[in-house]
Amino acid sequence: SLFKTLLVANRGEIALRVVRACREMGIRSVAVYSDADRLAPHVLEADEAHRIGPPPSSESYLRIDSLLGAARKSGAEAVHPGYGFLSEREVFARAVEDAGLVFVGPAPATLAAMGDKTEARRRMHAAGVPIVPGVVDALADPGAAARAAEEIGFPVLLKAAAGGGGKGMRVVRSGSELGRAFEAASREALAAFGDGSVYLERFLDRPRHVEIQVLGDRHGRVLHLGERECSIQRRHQKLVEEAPSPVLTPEQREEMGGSAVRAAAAVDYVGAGTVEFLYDEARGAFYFLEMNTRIQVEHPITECTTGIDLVQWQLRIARGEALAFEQKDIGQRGHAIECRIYAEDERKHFIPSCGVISLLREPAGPGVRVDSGVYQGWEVTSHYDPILAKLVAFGETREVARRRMLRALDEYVVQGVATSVDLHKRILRHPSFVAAKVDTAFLDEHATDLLEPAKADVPDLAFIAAALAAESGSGRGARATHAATNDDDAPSPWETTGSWEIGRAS
Amino acid sequence: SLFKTLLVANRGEIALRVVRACREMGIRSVAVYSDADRLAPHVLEADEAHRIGPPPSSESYLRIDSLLGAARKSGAEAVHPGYGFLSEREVFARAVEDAGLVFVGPAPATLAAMGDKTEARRRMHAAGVPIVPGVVDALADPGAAARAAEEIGFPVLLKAAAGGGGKGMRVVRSGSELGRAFEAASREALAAFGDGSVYLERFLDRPRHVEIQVLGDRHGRVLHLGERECSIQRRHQKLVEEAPSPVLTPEQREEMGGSAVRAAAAVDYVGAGTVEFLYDEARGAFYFLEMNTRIQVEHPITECTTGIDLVQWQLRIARGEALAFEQKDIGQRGHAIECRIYAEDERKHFIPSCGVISLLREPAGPGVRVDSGVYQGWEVTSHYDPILAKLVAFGETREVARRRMLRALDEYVVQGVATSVDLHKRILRHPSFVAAKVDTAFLDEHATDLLEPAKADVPDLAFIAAALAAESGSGRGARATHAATNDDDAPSPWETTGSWEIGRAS
Amino acid sequence: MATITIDGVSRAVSVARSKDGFVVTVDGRRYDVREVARVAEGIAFIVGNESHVARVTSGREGIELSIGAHSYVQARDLVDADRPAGAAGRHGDGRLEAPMPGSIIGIHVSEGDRVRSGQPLVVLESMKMHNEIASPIDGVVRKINCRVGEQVAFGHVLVEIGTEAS
Amino acid sequence: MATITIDGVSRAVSVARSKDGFVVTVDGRRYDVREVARVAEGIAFIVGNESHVARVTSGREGIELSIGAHSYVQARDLVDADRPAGAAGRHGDGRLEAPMPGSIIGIHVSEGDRVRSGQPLVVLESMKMHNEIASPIDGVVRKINCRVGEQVAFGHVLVEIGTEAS
Repeated sequence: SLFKTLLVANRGEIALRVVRACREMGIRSVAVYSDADRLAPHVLEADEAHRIGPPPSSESYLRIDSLLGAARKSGAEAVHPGYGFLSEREVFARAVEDAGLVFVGPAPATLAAMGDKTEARRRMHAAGVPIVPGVVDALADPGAAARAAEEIGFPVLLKAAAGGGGKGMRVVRSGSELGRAFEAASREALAAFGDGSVYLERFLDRPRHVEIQVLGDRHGRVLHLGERECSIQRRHQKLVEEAPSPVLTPEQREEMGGSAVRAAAAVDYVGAGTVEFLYDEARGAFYFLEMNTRIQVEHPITECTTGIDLVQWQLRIARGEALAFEQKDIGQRGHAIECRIYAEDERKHFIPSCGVISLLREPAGPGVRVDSGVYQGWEVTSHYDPILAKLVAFGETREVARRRMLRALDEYVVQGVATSVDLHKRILRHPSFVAAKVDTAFLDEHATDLLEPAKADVPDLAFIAAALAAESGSGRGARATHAATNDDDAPSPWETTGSWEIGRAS
Repeated sequence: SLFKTLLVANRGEIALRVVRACREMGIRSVAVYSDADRLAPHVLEADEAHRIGPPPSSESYLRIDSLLGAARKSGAEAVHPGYGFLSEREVFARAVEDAGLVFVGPAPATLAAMGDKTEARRRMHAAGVPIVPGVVDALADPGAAARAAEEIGFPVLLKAAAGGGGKGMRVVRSGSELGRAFEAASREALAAFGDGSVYLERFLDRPRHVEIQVLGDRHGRVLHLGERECSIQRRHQKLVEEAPSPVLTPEQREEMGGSAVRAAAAVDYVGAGTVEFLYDEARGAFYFLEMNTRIQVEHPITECTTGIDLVQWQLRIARGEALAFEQKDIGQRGHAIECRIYAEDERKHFIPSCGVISLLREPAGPGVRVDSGVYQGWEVTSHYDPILAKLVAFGETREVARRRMLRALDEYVVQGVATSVDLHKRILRHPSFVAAKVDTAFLDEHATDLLEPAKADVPDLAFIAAALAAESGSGRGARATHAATNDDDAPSPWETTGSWEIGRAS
Repeated sequence: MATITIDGVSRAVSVARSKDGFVVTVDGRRYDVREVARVAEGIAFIVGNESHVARVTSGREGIELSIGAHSYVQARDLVDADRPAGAAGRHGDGRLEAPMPGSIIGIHVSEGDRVRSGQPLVVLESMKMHNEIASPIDGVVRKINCRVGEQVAFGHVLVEIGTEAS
Repeated sequence: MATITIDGVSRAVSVARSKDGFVVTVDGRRYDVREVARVAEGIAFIVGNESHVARVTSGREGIELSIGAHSYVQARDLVDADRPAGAAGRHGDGRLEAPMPGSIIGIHVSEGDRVRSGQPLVVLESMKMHNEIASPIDGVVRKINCRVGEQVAFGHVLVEIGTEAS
């Protein structure tokens, strides 16, 4: 289907990303918007725009009927789901196809298979993709647990068969602890879930999060585009990603890539997807975590290192095109880092920061890419994910990319809302990050350095600037807070210099 | 010399480019400025800034004494000359070195050798670099001319030995024309220069301009980074460049690269330089034109295709670092196109357009790089080159890059000065550009299409927008040009809707 | 109803309110416009279902109008059916008044300068737009009542211009 | 001489003119400042030979000040040795006046709303800055004299606030 009009069932930077890809491919783009997003960048840049409801997602971006209504009105022949919202929902993909439209993503059956995490684990195991070693059936007694633990190797994690959320879980580091832990976990599970059954699997202590990008076309070919390391997270939300991973050997990369291709092929994967692994650095082993069956937030770093445009390929694959390259043609060159710029305050437990962006200056220049979803004057509301933009820096080596990212972060100026820009600077300057010693516990381990930095002294420069701003009438400080000169008879410097003309002050 | 402070003896986008490289490498940057540039981006972004004189270049950016004075005051240990201004002047490089500072560029002797075009041609010939075939000595008579022409091959160009500027020049396409042309050229040369001597060389009819980027370190290694095609020019000023050239075969690329390396090695080249060739597509032959002994305006497209940062390597080489890669490690990947965004009006013979940039919206997103030297509110003056920014688009293929460039040009909005944005759109959409049929006569050949496009009808949309703008009070249109509604009793739509709040108009 | 001239093409244009937006007519052709709202440096609106952003500033040759990727220049002097053209800011008596409150960011003339009708004399920044305020008459600059950096109110007399005879 | 508080740190600051620029003192430390000029959204200046750009807008927690890559929040209420703090725009009588000419871009309250001293009521855009204008007193909104999109002059009474008793 050489569709000519595509509806983007999303908002923010990813919707703008898709709109740009459409423009580059000669496809007419249709944006949808809630009442909070009438003036959002993706709406302003799209060729066509349709309102789909009030601000809450449940009444707009999650409303399949409204989205399909907009598709019908606009004559869209295809739908791109972006990430989040309905992107991995089988029911949406099916509704799109039932309406006679092309869903830009894998088949509904693939979404269903990967959406059910137990089912996914079973299928991946069957396909020869490594999963975290463990027993599936409940353990009869401490003795059975001991035998299983010996086989798997310590440390192990005891888990309630019926439960979740940490209840009935125990990390066990040696055989001598196992008996007591088994009893405790079982008791806790019984109390919490009415079922004392427990099972165990290998405990991964501070794994790294490494994921493989895959692309599958409608002609049966699945390829991988190398890995991304996304270990730096807070509450399971990624903050900083990089490609390639600084720790994988070429052999591990090939092995992991092969596993990802097997995983995708096992579910007849079509489109762009990501197979997430936990990587146990000490053992050099990796285990399937889950598969994200849509474009990933951090896809740009793979685009930078491989030179392949993932969103354009999503659209091409949806149009029936075959992948134009083979596995041997794909290589990673250089190094790319992404910082997700969130509107949130890390010093206040990462609460989202809402308000009008009163000033915005985004970085640019060599080796810097900004995928932004906001502009100066835009109001950040609490309705949606607080991501403002993705900042990517790439260069010949990890160190070149890291320093470039710091340069770019220094150029980033946002006023009106709190952002993660300063946190990112601290992360990128941290000795453990410099040494690539990162794992999923990075932020917790270095919380003191990163989240509660020693209060820097305020330099005199800040007072000089504040005084000049007050005198010159810049900002509110202008009149409400007049800093008088100490000689009332002397004219204000601003009057006597004829200043504020561009040029020299004299 | 691990210099820690560097003075940038330039302005505009290239000065900002160097300042950013310094920041990424931990080098303190010192900007210089004329009175017209006190608030230029390179000055605002540098760590330190020194005034060097009034606006005219001859009193500021070309004043070696002022530049060295600023270097002394700032404690700079090195000087980057950028491009243009003093960048290729032996006397400047020598003065910098005499002052005990590092000149970021080749040795004064190299600048001297390549600066003298006759000397350069002689040395290149000696080094085995192809030069345009011809005789050097004056021809005795038409018979000698005929023998030489037969050897070289028609068409040939007869040139006055004593002259220049087109006087005494004749293109001769066959032996039968030669006798009469010889007499005419000789007569004209005698009248113009008092010397009727003529010589001849092969006439290149509409050659392509292809150049090779080279890097040489202080340890005797010279490498090339592939070619750029810069055929689209107006009055010998490049407008659009791309890498790689769409017509070179891998063998030609290797051959041309080898020649460039020989050319650079012959003058002990250190730093980043460019060997320019004229490429005769019909013959598949190329000839040395000249060498630019500094960073080139269009260096970003090579950075995009090779992944190597040329400005950082200039600084590294100047610091004594050895190149970290070998020829076999360097490859071009994908395709990059650069459009030079000039403040000029192509419909008025490319006159520079001066004024305040009242509105500026620069493109961004995947595969787009903007090296800008201006900002909204900046005043473009007639003192310097009218380049506002360089816009680069890169992608997997030439066609992906071309379409991406058009997308980016569509995002570019500049008000207050005329720009080349629309001309670039016409060039990139032109069937000959799409087919990569470009040569140095491109702009002249397609002048009608490109410079005097058929006046498009003004769509009703423009009138709708103008009417809404006038009613809403946007811009001057607001009050000076009130477009009344046709019912004076009805309230203005803007009053009744409580409009201009962000949200829905009802 | 007013006549608007853009890139040399003139059209009769009207704007009226409708149930869910506005109706704009261009030489009698009717367009339903929805969701009109001001954004940074311009106006967003939807015609039919097409989403547009127009950005507007005052330039030397007229009002510069960019709609998406397309640029136009609108003639500054509109013919308004109901009022004389270019009323505000251009009094025949030679007093140049601020057509809106704003900040003076440029003054192109000095007292004593000879100026021509239509020549831009002062640049006034208002609502992020730079507005060139032009002389209403041929004459000589008698007095400049503003300076760069000054905030001026609507109607403030910026420049007084005398005729040669005065 | 005034006391400026930034990120909780207070300093006595003075500004005076010098031969080739200004002299600023911070707790008695003297700085020569040259080449002060306004640029888009801020001020450029040179201290010693260091080139700086400061960008300033009014935020919820105070005046947001970015100098190059560093950000600070300046307390809105300065202690001025010569005048009572926060004079303009905050009359004790409950009249909220526009502290500068500009365009109203937001109104946070309705008539009848109960408001507290310091609560932002109106957003005024002026010179590309968004300025939150806060209530001078605790009280009840009696009257709103502006609307979004309106251009207001210096001193325009934006909102009238009555005390609970009135």
